Amino acid sequence: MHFDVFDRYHDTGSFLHRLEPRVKVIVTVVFIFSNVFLPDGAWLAFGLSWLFVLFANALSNLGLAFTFKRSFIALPFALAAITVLFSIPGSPISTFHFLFWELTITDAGLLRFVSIVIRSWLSVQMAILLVATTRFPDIVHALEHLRVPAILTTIIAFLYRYLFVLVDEVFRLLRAREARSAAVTGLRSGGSVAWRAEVAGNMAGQLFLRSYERSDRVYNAMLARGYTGHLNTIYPHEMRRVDYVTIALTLLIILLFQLIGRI
Amino acid sequence: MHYAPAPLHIPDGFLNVTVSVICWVITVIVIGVAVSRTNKALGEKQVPLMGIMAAFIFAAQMINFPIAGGTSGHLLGGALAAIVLGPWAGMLVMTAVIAVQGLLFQDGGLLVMGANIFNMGLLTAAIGYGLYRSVMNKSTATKLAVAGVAAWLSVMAGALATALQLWLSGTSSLQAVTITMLSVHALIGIGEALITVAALSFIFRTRPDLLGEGSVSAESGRGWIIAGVVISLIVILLSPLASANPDGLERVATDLGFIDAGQAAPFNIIADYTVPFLGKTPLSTILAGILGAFIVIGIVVATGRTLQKKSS
Amino acid sequence: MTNVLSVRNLHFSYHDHHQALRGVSFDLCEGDKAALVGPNGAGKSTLMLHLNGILHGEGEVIVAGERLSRDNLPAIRAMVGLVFQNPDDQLFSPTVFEDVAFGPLHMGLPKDEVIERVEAALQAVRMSNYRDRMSHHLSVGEKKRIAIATVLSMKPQILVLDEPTAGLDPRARRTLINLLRELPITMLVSTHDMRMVEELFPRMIVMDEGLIVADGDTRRILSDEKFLNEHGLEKP
Amino acid sequence: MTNVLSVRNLHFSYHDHHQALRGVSFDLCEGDKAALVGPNGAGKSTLMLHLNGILHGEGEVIVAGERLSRDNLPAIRAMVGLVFQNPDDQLFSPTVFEDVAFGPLHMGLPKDEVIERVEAALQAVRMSNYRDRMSHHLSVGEKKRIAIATVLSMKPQILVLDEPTAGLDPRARRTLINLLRELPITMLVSTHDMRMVEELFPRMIVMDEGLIVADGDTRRILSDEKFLNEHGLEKP
Ligand SMILES: Nc1ncnc2c1ncn2[C@@H]1O[C@H](COP(=O)(O)OP(=O)(O)OP(=O)(O)O)[C@@H](O)[C@H]1O
Ligand SMILES: Nc1ncnc2c1ncn2[C@@H]1O[C@H](COP(=O)(O)OP(=O)(O)OP(=O)(O)O)[C@@H](O)[C@H]1O
Ligand SMILES: [Mg+2]
Ligand SMILES: [Mg+2]
Repeated sequence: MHFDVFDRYHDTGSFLHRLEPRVKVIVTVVFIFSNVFLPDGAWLAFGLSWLFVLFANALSNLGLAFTFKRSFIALPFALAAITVLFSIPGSPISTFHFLFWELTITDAGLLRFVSIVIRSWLSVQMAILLVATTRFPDIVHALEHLRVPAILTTIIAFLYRYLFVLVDEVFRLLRAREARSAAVTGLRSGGSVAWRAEVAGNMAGQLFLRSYERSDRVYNAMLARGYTGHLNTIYPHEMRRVDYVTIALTLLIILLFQLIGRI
Repeated sequence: MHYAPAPLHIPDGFLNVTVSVICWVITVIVIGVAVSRTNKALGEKQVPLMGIMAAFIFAAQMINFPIAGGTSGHLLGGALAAIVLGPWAGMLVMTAVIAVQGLLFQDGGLLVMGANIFNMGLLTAAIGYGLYRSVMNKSTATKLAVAGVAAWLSVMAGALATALQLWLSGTSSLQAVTITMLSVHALIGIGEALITVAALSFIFRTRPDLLGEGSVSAESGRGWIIAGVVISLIVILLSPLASANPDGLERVATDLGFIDAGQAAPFNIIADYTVPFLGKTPLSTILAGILGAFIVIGIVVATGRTLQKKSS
Repeated sequence: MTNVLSVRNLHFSYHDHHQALRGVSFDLCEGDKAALVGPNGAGKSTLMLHLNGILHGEGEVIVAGERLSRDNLPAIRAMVGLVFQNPDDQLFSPTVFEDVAFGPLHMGLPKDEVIERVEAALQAVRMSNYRDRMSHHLSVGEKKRIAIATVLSMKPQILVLDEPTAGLDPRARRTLINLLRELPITMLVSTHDMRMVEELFPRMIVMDEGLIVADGDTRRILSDEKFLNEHGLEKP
Repeated sequence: MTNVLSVRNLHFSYHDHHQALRGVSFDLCEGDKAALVGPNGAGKSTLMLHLNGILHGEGEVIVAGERLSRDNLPAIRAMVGLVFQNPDDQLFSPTVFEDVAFGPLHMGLPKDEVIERVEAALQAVRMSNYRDRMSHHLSVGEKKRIAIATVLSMKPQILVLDEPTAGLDPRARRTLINLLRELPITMLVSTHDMRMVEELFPRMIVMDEGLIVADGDTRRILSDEKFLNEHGLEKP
């Protein structure tokens, strides 16, 4: 089975794709930081930040709307922020009844709500662009260069490698259960909720055991090829001049957004 | 694709900078300790093991079971990971899982990843392991029952922490967010508990050696029991307070200065966004902004560095 | 003889728009034992997953006169027993008993009948004394037999097996072949084991690139070496 | 011809005190291509894991005149290339290139030579254009070949393969057999595929219950039907 669905990398060989992964990781994080740092209602700065995203999209050859189309993942979470519409004091905009409550939307509440959603929406687009233009193993190497402890990056590297194997395994387990989830007319099928939960737990246990025993075999395979505790890599991952220039420029631009947002 | 983990993954934009940074600092410190402990306690053999266990948690979160009316239950896994792998390794494994979910699938943001790791990785591991460890020498049935309670509580702890962070960031009103978060997760937690218990009993039946005395998970001791029990008590006491009597909590938070620290943006570090000797000019505001940013980044980097040195 | 299974012009594409089935039609009559062969990636497993509604393509799948649809899916699953290639994909419960009992339990049968059916199914694969063993600790050959029992306990009318002999040692393979020969059920078996095909199945269906390229008498097809080579197969 | 591998009176028990090897002795000469056959659980994989020191039993394993011990383990691992049955256990790096480079890198070779060896190994299994692919996106047959390349890049003197053809379709199996025939290395290959044994290996070692029960000319052993039956094997 193939779970390419999990691979968010789209190779176009563009300028962004060729940029050193460290640069992309730093720029993404700083951009997100900047969004969150902008005050509520900094519309001009938000707009400019979006232009920045569009420009990055253009540089990636993925199409201008690439991140836009995928940017609604975080939207459901906006529900968590919906209460600020009513709870922040300000002049009322509209009032309506919901069940037993009388709810009043205030202008300050609206301002805050919209700002929160925009921040989230801008941030997620940048993150999407990062994984679309950088192979995940390169992101992990970048994290290593950025001094994330080796044990953690190694765990992440293994997680990524085995994700596909184990997810396939899960899908096969789910499939096996589905294939035998039969019913005959006249009988109530499906069993009790507790029984269904137990079956799911058994599947998790089964998966655990297989994963555990597989890790033993993988370790053997690594030993067989000379592993002594450290993963070596041959990829150069060097910062070139273009990388330095790019990171300096983009950080300046993001700083500019901050200034514009605060004046 | 049933990729639908519990709605605890906060996206970027929903927590303000102060709360995000504070959570990152706490998380980085705890992870730093976890890194040095696991480096010491476990051989290099454990690294592939933990990587695969992380993939296991990730994959196990996809195992769902129908409850009723189209909803289904599934696993978060923090408690299970800590019970099986020990608390430190469990935390690292959950950190890796949450990092990959955020980085690769945008499931949870990057700036708020510290908070997500804290809520779903650290709290859950502490509760799960702490409570389980307290009955290490009891019968299997007791262990399973306690593991179930711990799993449920761990989900509630994550939900409560998420709610508090959203409130402190000024993203939600306290009462609304705690009530919804806690009631939704009280149900989700039941699924978590059932699956955790069934998975553990499966392991007890097939490979008891992985869970007994002398296994990886049996190494740490009393400190965890205390931590687990204390955090559980906080959850149990704080949940009703937050959802039934938000004014009380609000009062406490104001008295302690939490709300000011949280809700006012971090430029308060520099009063009125101005650098004193430049007066209230635009330049002053600009410089104050830059300074503020550098201070925060500096704190993060410095903490990271020290931890890095400690751990290597 | 009556048709128990008909597939009419079945098309299917995976998410990545790879066309795995491009118009497959065939019938199985009651008591038929047919082999499904073809190179890796021909679409055999994909086809089998349609037969009890795990995948839904365009076209018709008709089981015992009923057209497969969302409504009668559970009923169809009671009629078509699907055994996956890897027994580890089939077995998800801790003990053999629980695994074989899953199907009947899910159907909502009364306890006595569940137990009776489990016993009968284990008897059929000669594994009665394994009922309380952990499936996890069994050898591959034993697991394969249990996997078949998990489906037999549902009393299916059609048995669909995906590569049942892969990875077995010669003795285990022989045991399995004998078991299949003795089972008096309609069956469709996908395999790369051309000697088993020759020995066990009078009828052979050859797939390649999502199409059925031959369907008929096994001996006749196996004697056409040029045809076999064209489709990545080999004479046994 | 010189002995490149000698095993002397090897005993081994797993934790659960199950005796998997009960006194195994044999020699491989330079250029030998030998098959290791026997029923499931005979101890084949266990034996193979001893040959480059992943497991340590009682008895001697001598590679190129050196007795295997803790000190010369890395050197021995460079000489004996072990390929596991399941390629997913073998491939753990994100890309094919990194996986094939893993061995040479850990031997501490200079970068240029690492790259050169990777290219050569991929060439040998005809997978050069796969160097930047992700290992997990490959088909089983492709993974198997990459798994062999990961070991070839270490330029071993002896190749030890655990069931290389299981699960391959006839064409992929044929390609693998041709590859093995062309590789000019001493090799020991465990398998249940008796036709491959007959076709490819002049020498055959039969194990059962932790002992070597026959070692010699393949044709002679394969003609002794009674002996084969006793050890769960079959004439091809
Ligand atoms: N989940 C999936 N997503 C995308 N493509 C898939 C998926 N599963 C299979 N395919 C593709 O569909 C085609 C048919 O696959 P299928 O598994 O049906 O082949 P098969 O005949 O069973 O092969 P094998 O002999 O290897 O089992 C192949 O090209 C395969 O790569
Ligand atoms: N990790 C283990 N722990 C305990 N016992 C084991 C372990 N691995 C193998 N065994 C047992 O040791 C014996 C030899 O196993 P081994 O894997 O070497 O057999 P094999 O000849 O390779 O079989 P197969 O043809 O199935 O691969 C078997 O009885 C098996 O059950
Ligand atoms: Mg198939
Ligand atoms: Mg073996």
